[in-house]
Amino acid sequence: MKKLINAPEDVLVESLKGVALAHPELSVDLETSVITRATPKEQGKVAVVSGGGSGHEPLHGGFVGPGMLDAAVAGEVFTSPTPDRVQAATKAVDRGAGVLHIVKNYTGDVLNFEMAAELASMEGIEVGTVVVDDDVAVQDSLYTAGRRGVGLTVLLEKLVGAAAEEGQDLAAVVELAKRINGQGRSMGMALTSCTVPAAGKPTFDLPDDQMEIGIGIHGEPGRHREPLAPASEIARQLVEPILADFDFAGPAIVMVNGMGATPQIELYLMYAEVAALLEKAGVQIARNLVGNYITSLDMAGCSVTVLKVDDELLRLWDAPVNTPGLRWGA
Amino acid sequence: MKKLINAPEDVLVESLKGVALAHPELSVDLETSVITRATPKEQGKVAVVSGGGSGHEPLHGGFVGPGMLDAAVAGEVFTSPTPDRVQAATKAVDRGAGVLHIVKNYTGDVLNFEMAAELASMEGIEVGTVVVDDDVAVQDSLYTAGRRGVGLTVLLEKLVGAAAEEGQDLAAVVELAKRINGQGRSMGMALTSCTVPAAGKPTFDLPDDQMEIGIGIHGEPGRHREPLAPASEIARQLVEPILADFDFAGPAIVMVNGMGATPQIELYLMYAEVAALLEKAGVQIARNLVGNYITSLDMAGCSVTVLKVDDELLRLWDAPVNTPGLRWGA
Amino acid sequence: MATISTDTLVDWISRFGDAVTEKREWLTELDSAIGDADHGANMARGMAAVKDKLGAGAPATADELLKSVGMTLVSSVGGASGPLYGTFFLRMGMTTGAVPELDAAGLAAALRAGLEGIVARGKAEAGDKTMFDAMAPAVDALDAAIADGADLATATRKAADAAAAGRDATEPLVARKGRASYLGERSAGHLDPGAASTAILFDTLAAAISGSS
Amino acid sequence: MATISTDTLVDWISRFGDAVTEKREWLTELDSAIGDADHGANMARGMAAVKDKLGAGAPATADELLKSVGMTLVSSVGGASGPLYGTFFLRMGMTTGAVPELDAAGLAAALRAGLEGIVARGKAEAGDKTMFDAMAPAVDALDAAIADGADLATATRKAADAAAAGRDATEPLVARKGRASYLGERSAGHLDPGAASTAILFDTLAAAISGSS
Ligand SMILES: Nc1ncnc2c1ncn2[C@@H]1O[C@H](COP(=O)(O)OP(=O)(O)O)[C@@H](O)[C@H]1O
Ligand SMILES: Nc1ncnc2c1ncn2[C@@H]1O[C@H](COP(=O)(O)OP(=O)(O)O)[C@@H](O)[C@H]1O
Ligand SMILES: [Mg+2]
Ligand SMILES: [Mg+2]
Ligand SMILES: [Mg+2]
Ligand SMILES: [Mg+2]
Repeated sequence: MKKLINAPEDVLVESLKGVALAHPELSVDLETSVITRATPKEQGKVAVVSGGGSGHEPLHGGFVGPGMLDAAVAGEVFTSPTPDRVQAATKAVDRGAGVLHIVKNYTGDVLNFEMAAELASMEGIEVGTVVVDDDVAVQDSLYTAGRRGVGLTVLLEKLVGAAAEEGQDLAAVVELAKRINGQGRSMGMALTSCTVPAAGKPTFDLPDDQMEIGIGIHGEPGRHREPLAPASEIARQLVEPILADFDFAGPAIVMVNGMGATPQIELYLMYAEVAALLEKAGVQIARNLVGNYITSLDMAGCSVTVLKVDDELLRLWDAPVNTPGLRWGA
Repeated sequence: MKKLINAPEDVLVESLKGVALAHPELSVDLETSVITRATPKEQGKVAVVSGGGSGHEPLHGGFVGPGMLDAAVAGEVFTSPTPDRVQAATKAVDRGAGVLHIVKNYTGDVLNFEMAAELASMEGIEVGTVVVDDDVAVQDSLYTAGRRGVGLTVLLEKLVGAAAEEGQDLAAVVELAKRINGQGRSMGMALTSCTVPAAGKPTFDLPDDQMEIGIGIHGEPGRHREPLAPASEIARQLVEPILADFDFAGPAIVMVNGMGATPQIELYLMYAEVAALLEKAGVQIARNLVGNYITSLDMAGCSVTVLKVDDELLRLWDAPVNTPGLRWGA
Repeated sequence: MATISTDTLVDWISRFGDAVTEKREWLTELDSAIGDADHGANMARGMAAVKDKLGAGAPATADELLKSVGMTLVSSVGGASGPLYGTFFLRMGMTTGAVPELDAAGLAAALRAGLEGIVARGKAEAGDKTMFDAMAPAVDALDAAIADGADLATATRKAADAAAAGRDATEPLVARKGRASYLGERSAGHLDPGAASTAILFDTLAAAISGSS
Repeated sequence: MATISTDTLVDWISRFGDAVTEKREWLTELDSAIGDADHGANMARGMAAVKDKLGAGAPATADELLKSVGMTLVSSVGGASGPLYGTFFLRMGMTTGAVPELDAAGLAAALRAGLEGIVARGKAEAGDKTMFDAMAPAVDALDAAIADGADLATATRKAADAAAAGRDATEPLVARKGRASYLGERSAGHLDPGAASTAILFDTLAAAISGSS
């Protein structure tokens, strides 16, 4: 295992120490692995909390700041944080107007945030929850764990963060979050596995001439494996299932996201392929993100996220945001 | 070779197409591989041009925009652009107040920019040049090619970009650039080699239990190879030669930079190690960058850059910048 | 032995902790194949926290002991297994009452409540390829053995055997719950990691009871 | 053959282009060891551009031909080798005058000027482990052979042999110029890629002259 780390069991806390040192505008609680804004938002505004396993940086800690999250709860690598920590974050950032929990649809995240919401409501904090499930690689079925929450989480955190910042109430923020989740879809692929520090070796073996299509963000193998293909073919395999699942004709925000070990030069190349396919299908790309936003440790590969938008969502998108991972207008 | 690309010879132009599509605020000339601001700065201000081989993204193209570069000239992967292209960029952005060329100290870059400056002056454009040579891994000697230009280039482009934006004249901007180059140092290491698309295989072989110390940004092997070590030891091996080479006591800007395939969680962890060592040595970190800023394709590893600063440099640092790779205050 | 003292319960918990720690790499390997390569680390981390907690002094009654184990797991594991195993022990504790020892019926009722807690949280059904597929047969086997008049040692051994069989039976299944369900057909051909840790849970229960009889 | 026509010069350039293209992987491999793995790609790209350029119609005089080759290399290669080989051909062209053919002395003077152009740009000295170490002995050998009264075919073959020997002699050297100098002692034990392409340059010159004699 080749990583810039000390002992595998110390990766999370030592990395959080770096976050704390690098970002005086954030508060990092090393006991609970909760990252909050050093200066909380005004009383009377909805607070937005997200969290999940670590290893997806900048998600979620890198998205804490004005215009986006109020708190992020970091679990161990790829392991949902525990309810008490989510509850601690919820309590810390509640400004009397309730708290939105943004939860990616994984059994562990759902169960831990559910317990945390129970704990919070026992303390009189109103909690709303959105469960993000945008991954079209996974069949959506009532009889399974359902779709995973992946790339759309980034866009959703930005948009509902802006809504909360401008003072929308909890019901409105929850409804907005669910609307966004309803009209966004993602699909990912991997060129290599990632290596969980505690495991010490790659989660799956992928021969030099093979790739995984339909991967998640935890080094889970994908839906199928096939021979390595050119970027144009990979783009097709990511975009087609997204377009097949939802009618995206019209304006959209599009993200081409790197899984952690894929350099920017490749991501831009993929973006050109993806944009061409989407525009052919009548999607007008109104805004875009190209870069590492929701990663899978040192996995090489990428994912594509498409979110249908209207003027209201674009307005929220363009609102100022000031976080380590996403910043404009501030 | 596992990359998100089509034909290796098309990587640069296809990636630039993606940059053009993703960033309407930039103009990308696919013929010359020159990236400029879509809206040029006002007449009468110094323009700042940088460039070099591709594969270091976001450097340089990702640093074009208000507050930083006016143009970036992209060569083939790891190959300095040709003089005619540098000249084309220079001519395109000159606003009558002269143009600063920021050149990283590699024979190829120096020679091509030198010829470009000759061509530009033949056309009556005043060109000033700074050659960045901050890499302490390389012995500084009059009898060699001298030190390489690496991480400091990022900080220098930001700072002189701000000075040019506020209207300082060419002589002042050149002097500032040289001053910055005089008081900044870098050192890098690799956990893995990178793979140049046209070569199709890793530039060097690095066994699973070895690392390279003192690498450049082109997949050049480092000064020596040694057994893989914990992050704390790696930090020591990067920071000590920097401190040995220049007296950094006092305020500084520090960058912990990823080489392309190293995830953010590891870079923050490294930052904590680096910051602790620097503070022990009396360096006060006034500002920092932690992330992928000057990369080496898909190399895993990191570099550390330290720049001694004063109030004037901090003022320039804090000035608004609006580029794909670095953005604040705008 | 007709009853189980809290000491025996503590011995069970401690054997379970030792066993998942010893087998953490195997559990993580199972989770690498169809999950995210952390089940071993999760269980080892949780049971280490439990060990610390109980080391500072174990409660004298079964309910306090089991609830403390459950709370510790909930607040130290995370992931899917944290709330699930945590709920399992919490529900056991809510069922036993403040007694210093459990008889066979009391143990069976507590384990059944624990199982129901897992179902309440995770909504798993038989054949979904989860820990349920090892736990449900184990609890059923325990009930059946007790109804047949078996002693605790025999009954818990039968439960352990049923858990192991249930674990093995997860191999051909296509997962319908948890992270493995994302793999669809590709999840077949691998043991479920949670079922594997549940088999260890019942094996160490039987061992603790026969060891102390 | 006592003179070299522009056709022979075109043949040289074309043979050089074919040879670096054929050997691009080897050149890149040499550059992987002590550089940045692009010398083969650089030379192949540059000479492909030259081929395109000359394919559209080669100039009738030596000076125009060589300057055109030089300009094309300068504007298509980049890196260190682009300005260096570009300057080499530009300086040759500035030396020959507008003649339709070169005699031995004219060729020798042009090559000497090309070498000096490379030194003016790159400041390399003997033993720095660069293309200079293949080119300088080649130009010296050519001069010596011509002074000895050798014919052009013999003289250029001697130059090619000297270039090959110069290339081989770069192997033990520690680089003091170019990218390889960053490696310090680790640069020893490898051929210099630019010296290798320069040996090809002189080998194809000899081949073009003997081939057309
Ligand atoms: N809905 C569920 N009901 C019961 N058990 C489940 C459910 N979802 C997952 N599990 C169990 O949890 C195990 C995985 O635990 P673990 O790896 O620790 O958590 P995570 O999946 O969050 O990484 C699975 O092997 C399965 O037995
Ligand atoms: N200062 C110099 N003078 C002469 N030749 C040089 C000099 N620097 C480099 N070279 C030659 O250039 C070759 C490398 O060319 P190339 O790989 O194409 O460019 P780059 O080093 O920019 O990648 C070296 O092998 C060496 O022969
Ligand atoms: Mg997990
Ligand atoms: Mg090069
Ligand atoms: Mg798991
Ligand atoms: Mg080279």
